[in-house]
Amino acid sequence: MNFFFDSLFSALQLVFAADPELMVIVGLSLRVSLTSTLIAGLLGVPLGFVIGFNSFRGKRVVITLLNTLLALPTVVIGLMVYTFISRRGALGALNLLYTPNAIIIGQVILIIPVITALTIAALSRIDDRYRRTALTLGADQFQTALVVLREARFGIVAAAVAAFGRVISEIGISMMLGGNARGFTRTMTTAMALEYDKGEFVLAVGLGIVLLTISLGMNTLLNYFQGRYAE
Amino acid sequence: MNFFFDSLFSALQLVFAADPELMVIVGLSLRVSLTSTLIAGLLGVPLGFVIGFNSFRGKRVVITLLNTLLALPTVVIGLMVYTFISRRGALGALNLLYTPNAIIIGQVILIIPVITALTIAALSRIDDRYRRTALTLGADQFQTALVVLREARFGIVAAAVAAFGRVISEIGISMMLGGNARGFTRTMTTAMALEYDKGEFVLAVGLGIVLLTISLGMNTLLNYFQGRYAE
Amino acid sequence: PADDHVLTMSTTTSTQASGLLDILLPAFTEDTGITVKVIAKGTGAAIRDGMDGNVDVIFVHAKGREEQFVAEGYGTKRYAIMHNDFVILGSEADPAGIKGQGDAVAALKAIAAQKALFISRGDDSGTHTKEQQLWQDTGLLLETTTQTIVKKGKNTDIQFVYPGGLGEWYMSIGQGMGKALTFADEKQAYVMSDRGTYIKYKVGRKEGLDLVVLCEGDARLANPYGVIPVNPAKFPQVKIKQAEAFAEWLVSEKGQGLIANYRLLGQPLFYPDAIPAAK
Amino acid sequence: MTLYAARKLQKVYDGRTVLDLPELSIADGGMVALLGPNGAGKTTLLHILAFLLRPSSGQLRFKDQPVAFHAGSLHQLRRQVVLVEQQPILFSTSVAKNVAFGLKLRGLKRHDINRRVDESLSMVGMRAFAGANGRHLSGGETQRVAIARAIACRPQVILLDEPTSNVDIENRMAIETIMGDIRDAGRSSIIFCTHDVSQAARLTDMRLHLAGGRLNGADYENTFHAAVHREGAQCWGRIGRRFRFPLPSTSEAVVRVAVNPRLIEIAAESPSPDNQAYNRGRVIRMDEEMDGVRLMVDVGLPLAVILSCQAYRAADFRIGDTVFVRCPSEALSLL
Amino acid sequence: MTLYAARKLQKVYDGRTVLDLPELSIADGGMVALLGPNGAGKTTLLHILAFLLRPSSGQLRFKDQPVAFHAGSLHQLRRQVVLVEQQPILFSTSVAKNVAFGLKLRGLKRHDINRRVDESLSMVGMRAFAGANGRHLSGGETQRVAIARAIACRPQVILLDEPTSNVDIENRMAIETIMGDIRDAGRSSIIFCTHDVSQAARLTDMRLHLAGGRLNGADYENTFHAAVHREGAQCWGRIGRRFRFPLPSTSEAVVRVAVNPRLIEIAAESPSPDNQAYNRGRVIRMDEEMDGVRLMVDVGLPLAVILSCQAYRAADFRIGDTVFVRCPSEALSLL
Ligand SMILES: Nc1ncnc2c1ncn2[C@@H]1O[C@H](COP(=O)(O)OP(=O)(O)OP(=O)(O)O)[C@@H](O)[C@H]1O
Ligand SMILES: Nc1ncnc2c1ncn2[C@@H]1O[C@H](COP(=O)(O)OP(=O)(O)OP(=O)(O)O)[C@@H](O)[C@H]1O
Ligand SMILES: [Mg+2]
Ligand SMILES: [Mg+2]
Repeated sequence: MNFFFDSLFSALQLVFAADPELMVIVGLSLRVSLTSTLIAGLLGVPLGFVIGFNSFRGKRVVITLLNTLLALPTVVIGLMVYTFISRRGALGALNLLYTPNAIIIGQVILIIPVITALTIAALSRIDDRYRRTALTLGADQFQTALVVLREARFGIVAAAVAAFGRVISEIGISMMLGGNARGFTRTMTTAMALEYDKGEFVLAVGLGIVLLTISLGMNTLLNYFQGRYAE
Repeated sequence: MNFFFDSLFSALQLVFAADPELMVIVGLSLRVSLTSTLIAGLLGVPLGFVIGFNSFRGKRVVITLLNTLLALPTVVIGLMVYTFISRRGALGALNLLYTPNAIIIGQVILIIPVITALTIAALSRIDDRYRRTALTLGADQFQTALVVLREARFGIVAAAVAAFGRVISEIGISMMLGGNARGFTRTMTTAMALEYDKGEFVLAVGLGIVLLTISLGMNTLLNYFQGRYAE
Repeated sequence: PADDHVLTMSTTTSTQASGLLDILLPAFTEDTGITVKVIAKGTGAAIRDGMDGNVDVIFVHAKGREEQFVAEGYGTKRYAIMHNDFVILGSEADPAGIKGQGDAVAALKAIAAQKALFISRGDDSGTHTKEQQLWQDTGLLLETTTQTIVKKGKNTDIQFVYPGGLGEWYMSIGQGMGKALTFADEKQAYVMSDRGTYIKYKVGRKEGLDLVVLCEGDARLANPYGVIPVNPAKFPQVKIKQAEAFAEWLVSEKGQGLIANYRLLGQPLFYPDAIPAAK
Repeated sequence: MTLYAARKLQKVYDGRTVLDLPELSIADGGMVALLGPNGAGKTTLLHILAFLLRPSSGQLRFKDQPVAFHAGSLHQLRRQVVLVEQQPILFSTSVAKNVAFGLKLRGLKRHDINRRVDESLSMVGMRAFAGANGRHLSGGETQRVAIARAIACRPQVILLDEPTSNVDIENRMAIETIMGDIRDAGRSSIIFCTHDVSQAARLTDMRLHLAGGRLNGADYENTFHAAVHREGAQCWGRIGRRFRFPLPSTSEAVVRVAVNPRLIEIAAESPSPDNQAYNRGRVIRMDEEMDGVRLMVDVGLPLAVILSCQAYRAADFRIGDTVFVRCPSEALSLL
Repeated sequence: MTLYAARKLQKVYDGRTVLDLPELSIADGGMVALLGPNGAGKTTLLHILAFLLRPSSGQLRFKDQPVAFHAGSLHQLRRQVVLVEQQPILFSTSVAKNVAFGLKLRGLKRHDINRRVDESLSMVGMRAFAGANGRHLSGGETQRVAIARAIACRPQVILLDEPTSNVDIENRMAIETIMGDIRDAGRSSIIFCTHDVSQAARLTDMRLHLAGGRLNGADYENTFHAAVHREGAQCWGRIGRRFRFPLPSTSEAVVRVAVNPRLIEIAAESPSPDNQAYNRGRVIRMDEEMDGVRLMVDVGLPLAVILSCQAYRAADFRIGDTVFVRCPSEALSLL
């Protein structure tokens, strides 16, 4: 318990000191995780729609593969991306390794299966009459998808929130592809890992509390907008 | 690409050699992840039901908090559990640290929010008539929950699959609470992290491919049983 | 900072975790205007980063492998920067009775004879490499496991050497120094550590460690650190000028002085090698 | 014994009171029809009577015991009452398993379950579908299976929400017969909603008319919106395009009126051709009622007029006849 | 112009052919009723006509153009046809937004949208609910809003699947009026399903009778399951508890028969009291039909008998009269 309070007070101190380095780290974490979630959402939700909406041979195989990809370890993603974007890799010339963009690439790969699989699950229980009704009222495929999306919003937002939670708390990819370079690619989690490496457990958990607070803030905002939207 | 094929062949060799050490690691990984998923499911699904089924003041706050907990970093969980079960902690006498059970404890904490939040999302679109119909036909609360669970099974299985994917590919907690002790608490992921640290990237990805294969096997089995059950 | 004022360096976690870089780098930036982007990871992965051309310079402690790195043309030259030393730690109870033992090999033999719990990092790091050497020097019967993997289409063996008793009294945990210390502390076991990390964990933090130094001072326990600029002949984009500037600066009076004066709670962590007398 | 007794029962949604019953009492062992326009609160009331919805305020007694809606004891009460929803839903499994559901919960033996499932499905003509998936049935098939599922439980009270709305003619008859048999056997009390007035008249002796959440004596059948206009001192109401009747003075532009079908005057010829209160119409339908005959008169909209048997025999109206109808003020209730 | 022309249209689910139309043709500009027992395939057919369901085989032509069910071009066709489902669903937003949905898609101006939404909601008497949440409406309210949502689009074809099944009496009339107005104005063709034979008779001149997925000339109204038994050489069918009629020889134990209501013989007195082919019944209802009067005769189950105007005038049956009915073999079709 002591340990927890120590961490809590460290977190408060960090926040109240408005430590400029902390601000940079928090900013980067947020920017990277939000971008990854956004990109993965823009890719994964439509993908989920295409798979969920259509019946085709091998649909169950595709879903099984997606479920398998949910177990894609960060080390594998990190290394695969690494081999592509490292100097010797196919995309070496782009100089992506150890930049925030590299983290984003890795994280997008990490959560696309999450968002896609959960989108399919969210769609599975949306009454087919919504789709039919939209179509008969004159909606095209895309507009129909929007209608169904609206009805499935709770599930899809849950998917996005889960994906965001996954990336903002993720360490492996940020470490391997970002490199935890101070001032460049240090994120909340890599900073935590570093403090943990140094044995500064209190500070590590303190940073964790700051991270959870930020996540709480994001979710409260989201809840607020969902509430307004639902009206 | 070369790198990928190297890894693939290494994976094949590892599997065909039936390397006894690898077998132990795979066995441990599966045992730990399945146990965590099972325990978290037994806790998280009912919890999701209680929250999703009832309307009470502060329900949205509870859901927001759950969503926040989706961003609980493994380092924080690892350290919090560590302070409880380490030699100096409250539960030090139980000698849990650096055992598979310690990993399970941490992983359960990691995925309870995932399972709970996704269960709530899965329930949100189950027609309330299922609940009412079960009740009016004479089901008690628990039997009613089972009926709804049956209708929501796709979503809840998706939650469990996502949770399983999360824990079997998770590194932080396994490393911190398990300790990656060779022959005791080394799991697929901690082994991969180690090979990565050593710079043996091929072996790391090779192990990752083995892990994905196992996950594929699990999901195929699941798909098979779901298919039989749906009949 | 403009692109050619940024130098990318991969290093082992120990240099970063010890806090030394937090002293050195700001001073270097002030002197030269060059910012150093630090990528800290395990020794193997750090060297690997250099071999893949992802960084401009590496800063590690695994002398044999560093020399091989230069010999294979990946690096231009090894700059000997500093050293600290390894110590063998254990609980106050010291079941193997090695307290005050000046001979590291003898200490390990005693531990093995007692089958007293020993924590090995087992991660192919500089420390682990050193530990394996010492075990070899004991002349005890060592065991080897071999894994065959495919590299560049060819089978390659990976070997792992350890004294008998793996899992009985010898624990190989495949983690960094700090974690090995925590592990040993938890199990009240013996462990070999670099002095810097030990001091940092023992006195630098509130949680502390219940481990004490039992064996130190053996010449075989020295732990040298080197800096190697990556060879621009292999990777033309390497910022060789800046990398050399960094290496030169580290072996300069200024850099060596900072290293010599870096103390944690009054204890020196590193000893400069280029100018041993630096102040 | 009174089956249900309610006092000051209200259900409020978002500030709107959709059900408001100061007093309600339903006797045991009978068959009661619940009539009323859309949104009258029929479904809401049935849900409360099935203990599935908690009233916003007020008291409900079931068999002389107060119902505690917040307590866990509801389960015992629910075992005695089964509701068939207006749009029933089947569990996504086979039809037979749907019907067996309530029986399994009641601990019946496998053998008895199979027998009752067969029996109930046969009654609604769905035995051939026993193995079909409940989710793929047509609207009427679903409704019939849902009824079978409810009666299989043999509860003390069966609540049916528009049970034949999607059912075909043959099976509508079959279901009415089942309901009649259950009533006659005294096995269960039945309370059902319907918009089919003649069905209600055929089957029941007690009919409750709900409108706007309240019980009223006014007859649901002739409930209309009427446009109000004024000619000199007299207020007139107009329903549809041409049906008009004198109204008590009102300041509203549109009123809701119920016209008691038993108090409407009907004659083969207009007593005085200039009397604007007489509306010309045609007899388009005649129905047998419990104690008389219901004429449906097309006066631009169908107006129900109920005649006693004697009056019907005396007047001798035929389908297609031209008639004149007048709504005297005692036939009108403003809602 | 033919609106729809189908050839060999089939829909098969799990090996069961639920719709099987060798030939179907529906003219433009009219109003067609689709009748038939539960599971006849009415909904299935409407879904195909709305281009929402792909037939398993066969061809459909819409306005003389073949419909390519696999192509993306369906969107253009769907713009011309709107379906109101049997159990309609509203999007979980306000009622007004539900009705505006199709209008927005059609690119109407905000102002026009508001006007049409108001107008359509008023027609079905749901204007007061414009701001209400579509998910919280009662059954009949939902159905009415769904109808408003469809007619607001002013499509060329309106398909209505049992549009008044849950609607109250007043609004059922209103909706029938709307349908009639649309037909009269020639704006849209209407095809609707119903189990209300008199509604179909009132509104339409073309009625399609589906049974078991097939179109048949037989009248849906008198379609029954009959138990077969044999007395000497003669086969008899029995419907319900007591209605009997001679049957052509058959080996089945139960047959499905349709009895043509225009060919049933009805008389005030039994020609010969011993003739078992005459069944005693009571006249319980009379309805005006397009070209005659429909009597509903209770012979243990309600049997529809249609008389021409002259026959009706001549026979002078009254409600409650005892009558004798006989089904001659030409009135029977075995299904
Ligand atoms: N959850 C809810 N929230 C808000 N209003 C509701 C809710 N449920 C029902 N209502 C309103 O309460 C009123 C009564 O609804 P109810 O379903 O009881 O009507 P009903 O008499 O069954 O009508 P119908 O004949 O159309 O089935 C309706 O106007 C409906 O809009
Ligand atoms: N998806 C499906 N899978 C299997 N069978 C189906 C499916 N949809 C409909 N059916 C079957 O096809 C038959 C025709 O269904 P349809 O809904 O067209 O009947 P309907 O004429 O509209 O009946 P109702 O009057 O009850 O609405 C029914 O027996 C139904 O069980
Ligand atoms: Mg209702
Ligand atoms: Mg239908």
